Amino acid sequence: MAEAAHAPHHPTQKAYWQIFVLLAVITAVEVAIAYIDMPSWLFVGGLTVFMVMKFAIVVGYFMHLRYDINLHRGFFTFGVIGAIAVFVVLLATFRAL
Amino acid sequence: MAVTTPELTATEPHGPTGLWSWITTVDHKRIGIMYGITALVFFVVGGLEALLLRLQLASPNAEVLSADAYNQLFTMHGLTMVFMVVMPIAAAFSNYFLPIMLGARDVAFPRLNALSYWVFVGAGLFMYSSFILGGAPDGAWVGYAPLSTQLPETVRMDFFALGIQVAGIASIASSANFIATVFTMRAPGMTLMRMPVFAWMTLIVAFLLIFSLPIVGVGLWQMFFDRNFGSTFYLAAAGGDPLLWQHLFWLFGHPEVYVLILPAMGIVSEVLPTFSRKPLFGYAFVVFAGIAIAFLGFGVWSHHMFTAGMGPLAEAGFALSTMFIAVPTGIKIFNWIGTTWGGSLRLNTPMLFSLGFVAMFVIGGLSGVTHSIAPSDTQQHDSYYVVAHFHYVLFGGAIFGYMSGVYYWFPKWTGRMLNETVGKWHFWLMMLGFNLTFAPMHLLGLNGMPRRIYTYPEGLGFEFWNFIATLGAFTIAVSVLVFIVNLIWSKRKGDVAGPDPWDGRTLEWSIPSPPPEHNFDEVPVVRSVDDFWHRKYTEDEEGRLVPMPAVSGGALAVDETTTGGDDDGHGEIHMPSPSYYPALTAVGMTVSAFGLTYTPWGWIAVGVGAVTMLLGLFGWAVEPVTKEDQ
Amino acid sequence: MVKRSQMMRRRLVLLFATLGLALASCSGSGDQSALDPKGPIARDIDNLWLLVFWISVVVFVLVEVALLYAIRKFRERPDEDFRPKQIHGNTRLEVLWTAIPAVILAVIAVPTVAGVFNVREIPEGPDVLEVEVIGHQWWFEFRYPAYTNAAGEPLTTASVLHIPEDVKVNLIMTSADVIHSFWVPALNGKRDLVPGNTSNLTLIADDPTPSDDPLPGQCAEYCWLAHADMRFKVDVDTQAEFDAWVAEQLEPVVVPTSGPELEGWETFQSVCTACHQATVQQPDGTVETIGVSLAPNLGHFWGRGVFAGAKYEITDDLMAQWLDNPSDLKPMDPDRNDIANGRVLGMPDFGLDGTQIDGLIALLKSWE
Amino acid sequence: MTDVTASVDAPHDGVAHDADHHDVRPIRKAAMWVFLGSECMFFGAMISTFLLYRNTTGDGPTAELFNVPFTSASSFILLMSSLTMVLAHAAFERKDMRQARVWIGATALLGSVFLAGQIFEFTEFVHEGLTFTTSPFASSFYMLTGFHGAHVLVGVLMLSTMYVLSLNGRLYEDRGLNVELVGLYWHFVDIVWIVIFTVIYLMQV
Repeated sequence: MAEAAHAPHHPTQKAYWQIFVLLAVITAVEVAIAYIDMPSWLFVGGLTVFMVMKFAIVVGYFMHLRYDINLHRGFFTFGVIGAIAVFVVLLATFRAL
Repeated sequence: MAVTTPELTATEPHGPTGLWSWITTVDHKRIGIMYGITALVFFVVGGLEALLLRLQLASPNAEVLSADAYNQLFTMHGLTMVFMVVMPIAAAFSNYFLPIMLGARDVAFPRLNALSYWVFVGAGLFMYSSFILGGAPDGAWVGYAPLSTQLPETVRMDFFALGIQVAGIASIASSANFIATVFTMRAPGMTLMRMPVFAWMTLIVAFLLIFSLPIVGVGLWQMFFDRNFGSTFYLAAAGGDPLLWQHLFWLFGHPEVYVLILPAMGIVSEVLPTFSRKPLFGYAFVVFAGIAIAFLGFGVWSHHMFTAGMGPLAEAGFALSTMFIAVPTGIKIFNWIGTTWGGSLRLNTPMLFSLGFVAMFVIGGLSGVTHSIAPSDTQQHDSYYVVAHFHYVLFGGAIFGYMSGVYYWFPKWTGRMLNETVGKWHFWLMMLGFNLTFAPMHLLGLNGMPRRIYTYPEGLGFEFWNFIATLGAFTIAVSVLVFIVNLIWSKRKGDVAGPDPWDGRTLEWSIPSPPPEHNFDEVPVVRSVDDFWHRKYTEDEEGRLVPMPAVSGGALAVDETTTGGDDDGHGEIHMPSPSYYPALTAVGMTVSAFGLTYTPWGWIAVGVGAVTMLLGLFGWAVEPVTKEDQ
Repeated sequence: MVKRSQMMRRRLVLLFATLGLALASCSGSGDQSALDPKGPIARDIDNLWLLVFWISVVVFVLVEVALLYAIRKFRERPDEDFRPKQIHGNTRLEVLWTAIPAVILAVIAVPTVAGVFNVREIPEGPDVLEVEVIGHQWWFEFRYPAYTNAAGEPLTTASVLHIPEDVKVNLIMTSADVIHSFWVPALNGKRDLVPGNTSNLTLIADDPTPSDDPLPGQCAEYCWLAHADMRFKVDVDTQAEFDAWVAEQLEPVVVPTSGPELEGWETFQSVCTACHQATVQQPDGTVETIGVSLAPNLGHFWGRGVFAGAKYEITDDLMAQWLDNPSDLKPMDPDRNDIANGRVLGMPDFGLDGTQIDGLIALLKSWE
Repeated sequence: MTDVTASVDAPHDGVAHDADHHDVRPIRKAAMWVFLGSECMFFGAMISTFLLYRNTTGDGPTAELFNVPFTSASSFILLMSSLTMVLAHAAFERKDMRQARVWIGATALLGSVFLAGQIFEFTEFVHEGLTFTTSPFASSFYMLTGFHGAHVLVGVLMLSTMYVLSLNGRLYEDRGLNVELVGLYWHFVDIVWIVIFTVIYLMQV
C-alpha cells in the first residue's frame, strides 16, 4: 500500500551505519578544527559549513525528509529559514552579530 | 432547498450526557460553542474593566480608581481582550466551521482540540485568580522589563508570565491541529485554491501563531527566571539588556495582531459575497494578500520600538517594511469594495457589520500607515493616538467582523435566526458608541496625552474629549446589552432558519442546522470555489445570475456526492469517542502553573500537576481514537 | 412607516455628523500638543506628519465615498428583479490598486528616511549644550556636566530643565530603575530612557518661554504607580537669563546658624540625607556636598517652582502636606524601598512633627 | 507551495474516502513536522539570546571553562542514539518487533547517558563558579542547555514507554505514540544539539 512505494527509497540498514560513520568523522574534524588556531573567519566559516552538513544529513536521511512529500519539507524549511532570517535581523539590530 | 437527510444509520456512540458530556466532548462543534460562550463572558468582563477605566478618565484628577487599581485594570483589559476574547472568538469560528467548510467530519486531532480549549480556560482562570491572590498583573499587556522584573517579591507579573505561556501552549496545539486539518482532510476535489477564504485565513493565522508563540515563550521564561531564580537576562546592572524583552515580545506581538484581524477579514470575505449575490472580487488576490501579510508580519516588529533607541539604520529599515504592509491591506479593502460593486446588496445585520468593518478598518489602516513614518511616530508612540489606532482596527475591525460572523452563522449552530430589528439597533448603537469613544482619542494623542496614565491635570485640553470618550464607552455597553438580549431571545424564539437561510455559497449551508455530529452524510465532491453556490445557480451568456434548472426535489445535493463504493452510501460513520484525558491534562498544567508561582513551597503543587499531566498524556497516547477500535 | 431608505439615510447622516464633529475640532490643541511645534526639529516632524495626514484624508474620502456609493447604488431594490453580473475579478484593476499605493508609499518613504536620519543626528561641537537626563521612578533629574560648583559636583536640578533659546541641546539620557520616555512634544518626539543604555535627543527651542508658562513635558513609557505624575517643565531662557540661572545654581547653599532654619537643618541632616543631596557652605566657609543622590537635589529647591515630578506648584501648605505624608499627594510605594540596592519607590512618611516640618520649610526657603 | 496540492491529494485518493477509518499516519506526520518547525523558533530565540550575551560574563568564568573533549564525547553519544533510533524505526517497519525493541531500549539508554553527562558537566561548572545567576552569559547558557536537556528527558520518557508497551505487544502504528513520530522528535533533539555543540562549545568566538 502507501508504504510499499516508500520502501526502496529508505536507506538500507548498512547505509544507516555508513551515514553514522560519516557524521562521526565530521564531528571529529570539527573538534580538531577547534584546537587549530586559524583566522577567525575561516574558523567560524569552517565550523558552520560542517554544522550545516551534519544538520542536512540527519534531517535528510535519518528523518527521511529527502523522500518525504513537499508539504513536510515546506513546514520544516519555513521554520528553519524563518528562524535564521528573523534572528539574524534581531542580532543585527543589537549589533551583536 | 432543504436537503432531505437519508435515514441515519451512523452508529452514534452513546456518549455521556449533561455536564460530563461537555467536559469530555471532542466534537469540534461543541468545542466551538464552548470557545464562543467563554469568549463572550470574558468580553463582558473586559468591557466592564474598560468602563471603569473610562469613568476614571472622564474628568481630570478623578478619584474613581487609585493608581494601583487603574494599572491592574488597564493591564487586565488588554490581556483579556487580546488573549481571552478576540483569539477565542476566532477559535470558536475556526473550530466550528473549518471542518465543515472543508467537507470534513472533524478536525485532524479531536482530543488535541479539546486540550486546546481546556488549557485556554485554565490559563484564563489562572490569570483572573490573580485578582484575589495579591493583585492582577500591572505591567501593561506588553509587560516591559525591567518594570516586570523590578518587584520579584510580588506574584503579580508571575501570573502574567505563566498565564500567557499556558495560553500560548493552547494556541500552538490548536494551530498544529488546524494546519494538519487543512492540508490533509479536505473534501476530494477541493484543492487549496478552492477553499473558502475563511479557511485560508484560519490557515495563515495558524502559521503565524505556531511560528511566533515560541519566541515570546522564550521571553516569558526569561522573565520568569529573572523574577524567581535570580537570573540576569534583563538586569541592566549585571549587563542584561531590557530591550531584549521588547524584541522577543514584539517578534510575537506583531504577528499576533494579524492573528487577531485575519479571521475577521476571512468572515467579511464570506459575508460580503453572500449578501451581494456576487463572487468575491479577486479571490486569488485576497488569498495572496493574506499570505503576504503573514510573511511581512514577521519583518516589521520593531516599529513598536522606534523610540527605544535602536539607531537610525534599524529605524529606517523597519519604517520601510512597515509601510509596505499597507499594500496587501489595501488590496483586500479594494477587493471588498469590488465585491459589492454591481451586486444586489441585502443590508441585513451581518452585511451591515461587514460594511462597518470595511469602513472602520480603512480609518484604522490609514492611522497605522502614519505610524510607519518613524519621525512622526516619535510624537504618536505611546500616546492616545496609538490607542485610537489599535481600537479602530481591533474593535472597528476584529469585533465588527466577529459580530458579522455571529449574525451570519447563528442560524447554522442554533437553527434559529437572530432578530433583524434588534440586530440593526445593535449595529447602529455600536457604530455610534465606537466612533464617539475612539475618534476623539486621535486628538487626545496628538494633544500630548500619553498612554496608560491613571489621571491627567487640568489645563492641557484633555478634559472635553475624555468626557466624550466616556459617553461613547457607555453607548457601546448599551449596544452589547442589546446584543446579548438578542442572543438569548433568539435562541428560543427566533424564526426557524432552514439549512440555507442566507442563500449561502460554502459547504456549511448544504447541511442541516444545527448540523448532526458527523456533519456530512456523504462527503461532497468539490469542483470549484463556492461549490455549493454553483450547484444552485449558473450564469447566462452575459454572465448574469440564473437559478439552476430545478432537478427533482432535493436530490441535487445528494447524488453529487461520492456513493462510496457499492453499498448504499450509508457506511458505518465512526465519530471519535469522548475522552476526559484532555481535560485532565489541562487541569494538571494549570495546577503546575499555580505551583510555579508560589515556589519554593509550590514545588509540591508542580509535582502533583506534572504527574496529573503525565497520566493524562499517557492515557491519551495509548487510548484508541474510537472506542470500538480495540 | 418611514420608507426604509429614508431611515437609512437619516442614520448615515447621524454617523457622519459625529465623525465630522470629531475631526472638525482639530484646532483645540493645548500647549502639550504635538501639533504646534516651537522648535525646528518638532516643526520638521510636524511637516512630515501633515504631508502624510492630508494624503491619508484624500485616500480616506475616496475609499469611503466609493463604499457608500456602492451601498446606495447597488442596494437590492425590493421592486425589480435585479440579477447581478457574476464578476470574478479584474487583473488590470488589481495591478492598478497595488501599484498606486506602492507608488504613494515610495513617495512618502523618501522624506521618512531623510527624517529619521535628521532627527537621530547627534549634534557635536563647542556650541552644543550637553545635559544628562536621568529617569527615576517618578521624577526627572537633569545634570549639566559643563558647569561644576565649588565642591566639584556638576550642576544638578530636577523637574525643570532650563535651556537657552536657539542652542542645540544634546540630552544624554539613561534611567536609574525602569524604562521611561522623555517627551516634550513642542520641541521633539519622545525618546526612551533605558537602564544600562544611553540614548540621545536633540532639543532646539526657537524663542524663550514666559517664566510662568514653561513648555510642559511628560514621561510617555509606563513606569508603574505614578507614571501619570512624572512630568517636567522646559524653561527656555535668553542666553543672559540662562547664564544668570547657572551662576545662581552653582552657588552653594548656606548652612543656617539660628532660628527655625537651624531646626530644619538638624532634621535635614538626620533624616533627609539618607536619599537627598545638597552642596552646602558650612558656617566656617568650607564647601562640601552632603547626602546621597537617590532623590532630587535639594540645593536651590524652592526656586524651581514645582515639585513631586512637577505635579504641584511649590507652596507652603502643599509642602507641609507633602512632608507630613507624601503618599497622600502622589501614589507611591515607599514600603518597598531598598535604599541599599538603590531601589527608591517613594518618599516614606517620617512622622515629622509640626516644628520639624516648619523648620524644613524655612530651611528650604532660605536656600531659595 | 502550489505543487503541494497535487502530492497531498495522493494519499487521500489512495484510500476510499468513506472508509470509516481513514489513514491517520500522514495527518500525524504533518502535525509533527510543523511542530518541529515551530521548535526551531523556540531554540532559535534561545541561541540568539546566548549569542547576544556570549561576552557578557561579568566577573564570572567565561567560555574557556568548557571541557570540549567531554562534550565531544556526549555529542558522539547523542549521534549514536540517532543511529539506534533510525534502526529501531527500520526494524519496526519490517515488523521485526524483537529487534525494534532492542534498538528502542538502546536509544533510551544512550539518551540517559547523555543526560547523565550533562548533569555531571553542570555540577562541574557550578563548582567552578558558573551558576545560573552569575552573569547573563551563564543564565543564557544554562537556559539553552537546560531546555535542550528537558527535551531529551521527554524523549527518554517516550522511548521507555514505548519499550514497555512493545513488551506486551501493545505498540500500534496509528496511535499518537508510534515509533516514527518519536523518531522524528528524537532526531530533531539531536540536530538541535549539533547546532548547540558547534555554536556554543566549539566556536567560543
